[in-house]
Order: sequence, then C-alpha cells, then structure tokens
Amino acid sequence: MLEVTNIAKEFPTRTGTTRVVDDVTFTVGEREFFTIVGPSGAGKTTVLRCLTGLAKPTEGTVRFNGKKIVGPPPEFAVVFQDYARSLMAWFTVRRNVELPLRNLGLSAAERRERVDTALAQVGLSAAGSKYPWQLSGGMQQRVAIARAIAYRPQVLIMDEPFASVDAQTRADLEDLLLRVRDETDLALVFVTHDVDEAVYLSDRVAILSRSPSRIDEIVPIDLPAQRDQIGTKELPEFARLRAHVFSRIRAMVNTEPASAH
Amino acid sequence: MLEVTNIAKEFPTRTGTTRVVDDVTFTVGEREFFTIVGPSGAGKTTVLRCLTGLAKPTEGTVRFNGKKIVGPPPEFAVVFQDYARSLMAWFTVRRNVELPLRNLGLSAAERRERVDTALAQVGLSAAGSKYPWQLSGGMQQRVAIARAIAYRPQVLIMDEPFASVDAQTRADLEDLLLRVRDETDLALVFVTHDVDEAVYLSDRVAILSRSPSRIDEIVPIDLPAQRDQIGTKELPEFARLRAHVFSRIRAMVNTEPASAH
Amino acid sequence: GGPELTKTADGRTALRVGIIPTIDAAPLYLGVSEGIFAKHGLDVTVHVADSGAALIPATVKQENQIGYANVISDFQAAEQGLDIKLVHNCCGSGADPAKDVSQVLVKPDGPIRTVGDLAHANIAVNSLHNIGEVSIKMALEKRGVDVSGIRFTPMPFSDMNDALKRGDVDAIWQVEPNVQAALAAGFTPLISNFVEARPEATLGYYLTSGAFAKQNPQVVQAFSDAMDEANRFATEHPDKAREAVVTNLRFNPEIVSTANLPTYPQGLDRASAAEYATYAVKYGAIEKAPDLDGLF
Amino acid sequence: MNRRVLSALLGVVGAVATVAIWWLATENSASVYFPPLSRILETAQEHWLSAEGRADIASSIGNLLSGLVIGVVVGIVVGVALGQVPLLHRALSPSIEFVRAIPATALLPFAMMLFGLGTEMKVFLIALGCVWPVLLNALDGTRSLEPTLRDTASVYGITGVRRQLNVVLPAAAPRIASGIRVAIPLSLILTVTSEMVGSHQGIGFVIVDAQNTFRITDMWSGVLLLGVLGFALTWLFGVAEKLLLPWEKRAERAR
Amino acid sequence: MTAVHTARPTRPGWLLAAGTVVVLLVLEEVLTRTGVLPADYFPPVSQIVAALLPELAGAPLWLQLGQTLQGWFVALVLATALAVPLGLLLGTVWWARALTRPVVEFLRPVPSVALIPLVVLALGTGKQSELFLATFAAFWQLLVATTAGAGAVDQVTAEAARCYGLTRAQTLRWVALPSALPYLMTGIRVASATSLILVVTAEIIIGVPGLGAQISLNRAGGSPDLMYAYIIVTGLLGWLINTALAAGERRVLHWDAANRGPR
Ligand SMILES: Nc1ncnc2c1ncn2[C@@H]1O[C@H](COP(=O)(O)OP(=O)(O)OP(=O)(O)O)[C@@H](O)[C@H]1O
Ligand SMILES: Nc1ncnc2c1ncn2[C@@H]1O[C@H](COP(=O)(O)OP(=O)(O)OP(=O)(O)O)[C@@H](O)[C@H]1O
Ligand SMILES: [Mg+2]
Ligand SMILES: [Mg+2]
Repeated sequence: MLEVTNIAKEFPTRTGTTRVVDDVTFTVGEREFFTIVGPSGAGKTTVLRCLTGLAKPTEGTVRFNGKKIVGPPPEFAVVFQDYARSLMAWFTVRRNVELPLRNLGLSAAERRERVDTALAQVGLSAAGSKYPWQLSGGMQQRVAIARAIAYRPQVLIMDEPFASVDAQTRADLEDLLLRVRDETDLALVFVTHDVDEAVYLSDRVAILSRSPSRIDEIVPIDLPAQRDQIGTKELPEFARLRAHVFSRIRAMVNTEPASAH
Repeated sequence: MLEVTNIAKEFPTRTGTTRVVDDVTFTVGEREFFTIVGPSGAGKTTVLRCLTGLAKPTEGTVRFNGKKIVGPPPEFAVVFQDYARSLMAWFTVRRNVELPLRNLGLSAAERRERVDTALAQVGLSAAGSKYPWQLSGGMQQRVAIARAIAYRPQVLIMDEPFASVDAQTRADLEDLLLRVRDETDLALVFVTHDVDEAVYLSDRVAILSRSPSRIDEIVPIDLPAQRDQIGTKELPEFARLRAHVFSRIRAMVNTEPASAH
Repeated sequence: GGPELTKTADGRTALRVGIIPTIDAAPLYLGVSEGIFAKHGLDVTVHVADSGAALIPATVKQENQIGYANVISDFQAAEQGLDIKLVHNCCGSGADPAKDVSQVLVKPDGPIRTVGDLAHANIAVNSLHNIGEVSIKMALEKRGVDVSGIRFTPMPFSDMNDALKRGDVDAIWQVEPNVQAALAAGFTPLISNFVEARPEATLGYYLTSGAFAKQNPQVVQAFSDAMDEANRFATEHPDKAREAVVTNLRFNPEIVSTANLPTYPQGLDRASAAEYATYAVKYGAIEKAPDLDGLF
Repeated sequence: MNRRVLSALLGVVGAVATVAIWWLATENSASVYFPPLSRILETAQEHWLSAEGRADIASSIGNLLSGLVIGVVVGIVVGVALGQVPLLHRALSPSIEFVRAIPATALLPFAMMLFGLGTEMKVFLIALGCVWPVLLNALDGTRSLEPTLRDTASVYGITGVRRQLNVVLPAAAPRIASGIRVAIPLSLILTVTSEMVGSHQGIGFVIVDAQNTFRITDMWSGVLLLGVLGFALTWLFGVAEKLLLPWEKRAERAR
Repeated sequence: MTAVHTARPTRPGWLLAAGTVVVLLVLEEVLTRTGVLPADYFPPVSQIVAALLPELAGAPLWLQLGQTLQGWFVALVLATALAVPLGLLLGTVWWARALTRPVVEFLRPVPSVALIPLVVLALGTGKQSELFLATFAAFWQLLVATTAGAGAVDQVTAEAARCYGLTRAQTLRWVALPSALPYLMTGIRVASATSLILVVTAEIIIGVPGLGAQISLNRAGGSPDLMYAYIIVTGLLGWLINTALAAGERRVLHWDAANRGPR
C-alpha cells in the first residue's frame, strides 16, 4: 500500500549539505499499525515529511498504491509534532476540525455530526467554541487528533501525538486509535518516544538509527490482535519486546558522540 | 521559600468569566523537587504562570522568600510547555542559550563556558551553531532546557520539559536534573504527565483536580534521597506510590463530563 | 469628435467654463448672475480648479468647453502641440501703475531696497518660466535693469509673505488680493510689473479646443459676445465684480474691498500677445515664437 | 533550475513584456499627453544623463535618503515604544491620526515655517510622510509579539535595550520590513512634492516644471526615472533585508 | 467570528487621549499668542475654532465633508477589493510574484500628482478622477501589505492545510487571508490616510467638490483661518476614520496575539 524505497534526505548548510536520512526502506500494508521509534533527532519527522509528500526525498521514492507521491494525497491525514502551530488561531476548535471536511462532499449535518463525534472521542465536547489559544497544550493536541480522525483518512500519520496528554487520557486515546483502525480499515504510521506505547499499539515497530539514519531493525509485534491496556501489557512477550526495543534505542543514544554523559 | 496561598484564576469569556483554577495552596521548600500532575487541561500551566508572576492570580498570593511576586523574579528560570515558540528563530542555539546570561555580569569566557557545559549536558554540543528551526522537536526542547540550566536559577520551573524526547534521553535528562539540583541547591517546580517520572524525581507530588482545579492531594514521596533509574523503580514503595498517583488521575479523567467514553 | 453639447429645456446651450480662483473670474460670475449668458443662449456653469495643470487637459478633452490660462501658459501649451484656440480676453492691466493688480514687494529693512537692487535678487513667483517671470523681466528691462542675474523661486502666493519675512527670498511677486495682505504686512512695493511691462495688455484668455471651435463656431461666437458684455458690465460695476468673487469664491471681503481690479478688456487682443511672445522667447519661457494665426 | 535564477528570469520576462506592450500601445500615439515610449526614452536619455540631469538626480537622492532614513528610524523607535506602552499609545494616537490625515501639500507651509526653504524642509516633509507606514507596522508588529516569547524575555530578565534589540525588533522585523517597502516609493513621491515649492533642482522640480509648461514627454521621462529609482531602491532594500533578517527566508524548511 | 474579549480602550484611556489633545491645543494657543509661532501663519486655535463654528452650522461644510468621505470610502473599498486577491495570489504563488515584481516596483513610486493632467484628460474633472488617483495610491500600499502577510503564513499551518487537501482557493481564503489579516489591517490604516490625502489633493488641484476645494478656495481668497479650519476638519475626519477602523480591527483580529487580552 505505502512503499518507502531507499529514501535519503539532505539539507543544505552553509558549507554544503548534511545528510539527515541516509537510507530508509519499509512498506506499510493495509490496516497495518506501523510505528517508528528512534532517538531524538534521528530523522523520524523527516521521514514522515517525505512520506506525506511535504518534503521531497533527495534520493529514493515513496509510493502509495503504486503511485509516486509528490504532494500530500487526499487519502492521508497528519497529526504534526508541532500541533500548536498546525491549528488555525483564527478559527474555533469546531471550525478547525470541520475545515478539512469541506472538500469531502458532505452535507452540513454530516459534517456537524463528524465533528461532534471526533470532539467527543478526544474528550473535548465542551471546548468546541473556544479558540485554540484558549486551550491547554494537551487540549490543543487533542484538537489536532480530532481533526485527523474526523477526516477519516485511509492513512493516518501521527508524529508523537500524545506527547502532551496525561497518562490516563493517553491510554484512552491509544485505545481510540485501535478502535478506529478496526472500524475504518485505516493504516497508521506512528512516531512515539514511549516504547510501551509503540509495542502496545503496533503490528510492526521500525527502529531508526541516529542521523544520518537507516532502519536499524523492524520488529514484528506478535501479540494477539485484540489489545488491552492491562492484559496485553502483562504478557511476557510484551515485556520481552519492550525490553528489546528499549535496549536498541539506548544503545544508539549512548553511542552518540555529543551525548549527555 | 515559595508559598502559594489560595490562588484562583479566572479568564474572561463572552458571557462573563470561567474559573480555571479554583483554590490552590502549597509551598515549595529549599532544594525541594515539587511536581504537579493532573489531567490534561487541569490548570497546571496556569498555576505555573501565576507562580512565576507571568499571570496575575485572580485571588490569592504567591510569595517568594516572603516577598509577593508581581513579575518574574530574576532567580527563576522557566522551561515552557510551548518550547518551540520560546526559542528565538533569529538566533543560533548558542545565542539562544547565552542571551539570558548577559544580565548576570559574566565575562564572555564564563558565558561561553556555561553555554558549552549546558549544551553538552543535554547532548547538543554539535548543534550550537544551528538555528532552532533546523532542529528536531526533541532537540528544540533540549535547547530550552539547556537555556534554563545555564542560567543557574534558584528556582527552576519546568512544564512538561521532556515531552518530546526519547525514553533514553529522557532518563538521562531526569538524572541530569537531580544532579544539578544536588550541585546548585536548586528548587524545582515540575509538571509532567509521566507518573513514573513524577514519582522517580520528586520529593512531593501534588495532584491537581480537573478544572476549576484544587489540590486533590499532595503525596510525599518517601523514597531514598539518592535515586537511580533501575534501583529506585524496583522498590515496592515506588510501585505503590506510582499506582496511587495513577489511580487518582484516572479517577479524575474518568469522571470528566466530556470524557472520551 | 468631442462630446455632444447639451441644451437646456428652454433651448440654451450648456457650457462648462473652467477657471482658477482669482479676481479675474469676476465677469464670468457676473455673466451668469446678471443673465448675460442666458441672453446669448448659453447656460454657463463655472468649474474652479487650483491650477492650469488640470484646466487645460479638461478643456482639450472638451469636458470644460471653455477654459482659462494666462498668455504665457497659452503659448507653452500651443508650443507643445495642444490643440487650443483663444476665444476672448479675460483680464489685463491698465495704464496706471498704482492700479496694477501685480506688484513686486520687498522687506523695508531687507537687502533689496531699490529697483536696481532687483538685478541680483531672488524673487518668489508662483510658477517658474511663466507670466510673473516674463513680466518682471520686461518691466525691469524697460527701467534699464540687467535681468540676467535674477533668480526666481517657485512657491504658492499664500506662502510668499512669510518666506519674505523669514528672508528665504529677497522679493516676492504678488497678485491681488494677496498684494493687499503683503502691503498690510508692511512690505514695500518696488515695481508694478504688469503695467510697467506693457500697459493695456491682455494677460489671460478664455480658450477652447481647436476641434470645439471648428465644430461650434456659433457657440464660441455667442460666448465671445457675452463676454464682451460681461467684461463691460464688470468694468462699469467694480463693486459688483468684487461682490461676485466674495459670494462665489468666498474671498475675504475686507481684503477684496481694497484690492485693485484688473481690466476686463473687450474682444481678443492680439497685439499685446505678440509683444509678450517676443519676450517669452527671449527669456526662455518658450523656444520659438508661437503661431499667433493658429492661436487666434 | 535554481529558484532564484528562475525568479530573476521571470522578472525580466515580466518587465520586457510590459515595456513591449507600452511601446506598441504608444508608438503611433499622436496624443500630447501619451507620447510614444521611444520618444520618452530619448528625452530621458538626453536630460537625465546630462550634467544638469545628474545634478538633479543627486540632489533628489540626497534628500530622499536622508528623509527616508530619518522616517524609518523615527518610525521604528516610536512604533516600538508605543507598542509596548499602551498608555502612551492611547494618549498620543488621536494626535497622530490627526496629523497623519493632513496632506503633505497642506503641511508645506508648516514645514517652511520651521525650516525655511532649504534642504531641511524637504527632508522634513519626506521623513514626515515615510514615518507613518513604518510606525504603524512597528507598532502593530510589537503589539502582536508572540506571547511565549514575551514571557521568555520576562522570565530571563531580558529587559531594556537588550530586550528591544534581541527580542522585540527581530520579532517585529517582518512587519517593519513591509512598512519600509511602503515607505520607499512614498519617499520618492514626497521628494516630488517637496520640490514643488522653493526649489530649482531635483527630479520633482523637473517633473512639476515640465507639467506646468506642458512638456509632457519630459514629465513622462521623470516618471520613468522615478519608477527605475523605486525599483532600484526596493531591490537594494531586499538585499539588505536578506542580510539583516537571514532567518526569515531560511526558516522555511528546505523541501 | 465574534469577539471573545477585546482590548477595548477603557474609560481612563479615552480621558487620557482627550487630555493629551487638549494639552496640545492649549500649547498651540499659548505659543501663537506669545508670538513663538507666527500668528498670521498659525492662527491661534481659538481663532480657527471661531472661524469654524459658523461653518459647522451651515449645510455646505457637511455637504463637502460628505463628498470627501464618499470619495475616501469608495477609493479604499476599490483598492482593497483589487489589492487583496492579487496580494494573496502574489504572496502564495512564487512565480506570479517573480513575474510581476519589477513592474509593481516600477509603478509604485509613480506620484499621483504627476498623473493629474493625464487623469483629467482621460477621466475628466469629476469624481472618477479623484477616485482613480486615490485608488491608485492606496492600491499599491495594500498590495504590499497583503503580499507580505500572505507570505508570512506559519509553515506548519500551511502544511496542515496541504495535508488535508484544501484547494488553492480554500487555502487562500481560510489560511492565507487570515494569516495576512494582521498585516492587511495595518495596511488598511496606512492606505486609509493615503486615500483621504489623495481625495483631498485631487479636490484641491482638480477642483472636485469636497473639503479640498474649500481649502484651496480659502487659501486663494485670503482667509487662512478658514483654510486651517478646513484642514482641521480633514484631520479630524482622519482621526475619526481611524478610530472606526481600529474598532473594526479589534473585532476582526480578536484572535491575534495583540488583542487576546490579559493572560
Ligand atoms: N531544515 C533543516 N535544516 C537542517 N537540518 C535539519 C532541518 N530539519 C531537520 N534537520 C535535522 O535533521 C535531523 C532529524 O530531524 P527530525 O526532526 O527528523 O528528527 P526526529 O527524529 O523527528 O526527532 P525528535 O524525536 O526530536 O522530533 C536533526 O538532526 C535536525 O537537526
Ligand atoms: N487565555 C485563556 N482563555 C480562556 N481559557 C483559558 C485560557 N488559557 C487557558 N484556559 C483554560 O484553562 C484551563 C487550564 O489550562 P492549562 O493550560 O493550565 O492546563 P494544563 O493543566 O497545563 O493542561 P495540559 O496538561 O494539557 O497542558 C483549560 O481548560 C483552558 O481551556
Ligand atoms: Mg520529530
Ligand atoms: Mg499545560
């Protein structure tokens, strides 16, 4: 469905270019929950930007259903890491969520219903008429999530979408994602720093090496399809996978030349 | 040292005012690591803003060393939740970290040394000459942390400062904070969504109720002063405290009227 | 081409006449108020603009069928190929220097005290290369003054008194009603440059576009006839002339009451135009002598 | 191809097309007021390249630059000050708006009274006209300073001049730059206005004198020169802006 | 979009503003009375007010005021209607900007005053000429403001719009336009004064009826008091217009950081 083939990304610098992503290849299948983890600054956001067509990879290609991606396909929705800036300060929360729906040929009532549902799903029913800058950080992030969900994309791309919400809300939102995936046959490409979350949610977890990044390993998560916050996390296999992923990331952070220690 | 007495905060709305913080009282002692947790939108950021004098509480007072706070005291440093917007796009990372030091009457060499140290501590030695917008989200957040640490404040106020960094870096930064506290007799007021982090780091954890918020409970963390990522987290007392805090937050999120379920 | 002329209900031809706000406009207003134009089958409305920069193109476009410009501006416009035709004398100077509408004045305690001193003066005029400059030089040459060293500085009439007071300029050229204000400010008149340049000269003309004159000879003739009458009426009733500018142009009545009036001559004076043309060429306001046959 | 090279090329294409249209539209024009472009260019070359013409240009440019610089500096300083002291803003804004609405031509007598007829008066008029777009943009830009940045400056004790130079000015810089872009052509227009009175030299003098004596081709050549100067000044400003505000353009992530 | 809370000037704000004006007026009066400012050039305020009062009672002043106001309004609306769509286009489409930049930069410094004879020839001495001159001058200022504003769209916001498949028109309307609004509103206030000034200038020079024609007449007629009275009416008009615009701006830009009120 989504094929990323040998992409590399360089940025211009004063003296030439820096290679930020060196060589990344993976595919995401239908209904797959694909997560990318890796140290801070590894190039996860950069890979996602190439994936959505927002950035042009210096080398390699990204294909969606066999077609090369050059700009964001209408089937995609994205939750940006910098969620606060992705919301429009001049629109209320409702309008922010509703805006992308305008092109889908929906009636006003359908749009209203979708917005209501999405806002309720992220726990923001009461905040619909507020402006983004009147919300807390976590609430803003949930607006961005609601916008993506209301859009009902085929591929949902999320860059650390739960970074600013509390643990309980986070767990609720995780389960929301899984439920939405099951209901709408969504594929997800997900970036997180929370290894538990990665293992809990995903079908496969790709570990990105430090920049210039390559895929260090793609870990298949062989946990029962039906996940559950308590049950799944108690499985020995969960602990094993979690420990494995964590140790890979730790290894990479600690070999970083300009490390904290 | 820092006394927060019965503060309340209201925001104007179309029809009147909303009370966001209802009644919050606590004190933070010298060298204390004080953490506030609570559901998303509880009012944690609002309390911090009142604490620093950036916002004026509608009711109540905040005193620092007995003196009422009206504007940010020079002894404070803050890491904002919206770290990306707190960096100056027109300065390099180095200049961003160095700028606050210019008021401290340090020599250029001392300033350089402090900047170098702080950048090394957060693992960004190599990024000093880049601009904030050339960095990943996690790197930007670490620049904001480096700026606060280089300033060597008496009170360090941090609003979810590790939300965007990977698990390993997060652990490193947590230990960095503890070390800095021990070395410079710092007091910390800290907001986090990560309950493990809250319990691991803190001397006391305040749990904020849903907005209009009150202090639900202040949990003293009776763990050995010398913390250690593996040892401390294996203590039964750690597990107990963690479970306790988590259950309080969960209770509050789940009674939220506009909840996710 | 040109736009069609409109007629009023009682068959009079509507005519818009452009003018600048000066006392020269008095007969025109009298022509309207005394019914002189009506008698000649014309329905005149007066359009006031601040400068010739807007009046001439409006006349060429035949938006104003008749316009006004001083004699030098007429030459300059014609020289640049604008298709204009003079229709009637508007106003002129008499023969008595004391009654001239135009004076060159100096500060009593300033550097310039005599007419001879003007040879090296910096004189304020409203517009360079125009009638002020030409007539002052004509007048001074007739008094035997060398005019090659004079400098002229352009500024609005209303600003001149203060410029002289401050010493920005050595002398100012004023026309009525500003002459009265200048005299009231205590300035000394040195020459009456219009009368001294050429007594009994026509200084400004009503004009129209060549195309209009060709298409509507009767209208032009009717306007000319009416102006003969209006000018005569204004000459005979100076008080009414003064009143006309006070009511129509809102001139300050006190100042107007003491101001000298220009002459309002009959017909179309070609002789004085010829003399001005000679000097205009000599002083560089135009390059070569105008084709007076084409203009008149 | 490189975006910048392509941009420049497109600009040339646009300019050439415009000149071609102008040329073709007027080549056979008999109207005194709309002379053929070829004639205007000839006249322009004759006058502006002569010693006299060069002196006109030099004198105008001198006044223009002085006035523009004064206007920009005063505009920035006052705008930034008013933007941060609401009380001052409220106290002065009616007076400011009043003066702003008065045409430069109506202010000429005032300028003459203050400065006489010399260069100072012209510089004053130009500065007075240029100050407004810069002032208003600096004011509004300062007022909408990103709240988190404002908080950051307060928390770290970045105050006084340091705050102005390191936080407020860079943050308001894009707005200020847009104000300066408006001020540049305004300074040219006001140069013309200021030379209508009491002057014997300058581009404006030539234009007004040509207009008064119906030498419309000369007038067009002056207008042409103003256009060229406006383009040159804006281009120079663009270069300066890139040097002074490097983060602004580069902040757009390279794609 | 309704304002949630706007930083409306408070009562002391108004008093302060009025107080400053009064102080300045009294200062002028004292300076002219004591001869520091030349009185025949700068008539004392009291004298100007004395000249103005009878005018206020008569219909002509209000008629002229209406004429000028109408010219200002129509020109500003025309300029906005033309400049905003074009500015949004130029601000968001780089090649359109590149193509037109030299021409735009060339046309912007063309002084309206120099255009007057040409405009009179083409459009006559009526309201159209006044409107053309004022629109011409205001247009460029608005174009620059809108172009700069549309170019200042936050990059993440723009990318979000792209990802959610907003069409070009939708992006212009819902992303570029609101982002440009803070710039545009400043631009409108700059252009509003420009428009008023050119309307008045056209009235002075071409003789289109309005306040400018009165300034010109009173200057020619030797009544400086009345001339200043009309200049003052013009200034007051500018101030009033701006006050109205500022109030409108606070409503339109209530979400902008400048108007969010206390935090
Ligand atoms: N515009 C740019 N110019 C130069 N370098 C850039 C630019 N954008 C990103 N980089 C670099 O690319 C690297 C990867 O950045 P990216 O944002 O993809 O990291 P990330 O994996 O998302 O990190 P995080 O988890 O901290 O968000 C970083 O080292 C960053 O400095
Ligand atoms: N300017 C404002 N106007 C109106 N309401 C506001 C404003 N700022 C914050 N609020 C409200 O105050 C409440 C608390 O916000 P705050 O940012 O303090 O929450 P928080 O505890 O920091 O949440 P998070 O963990 O999501 O960051 C929220 O419900 C928010 O909507
Ligand atoms: Mg990232
Ligand atoms: Mg918060």
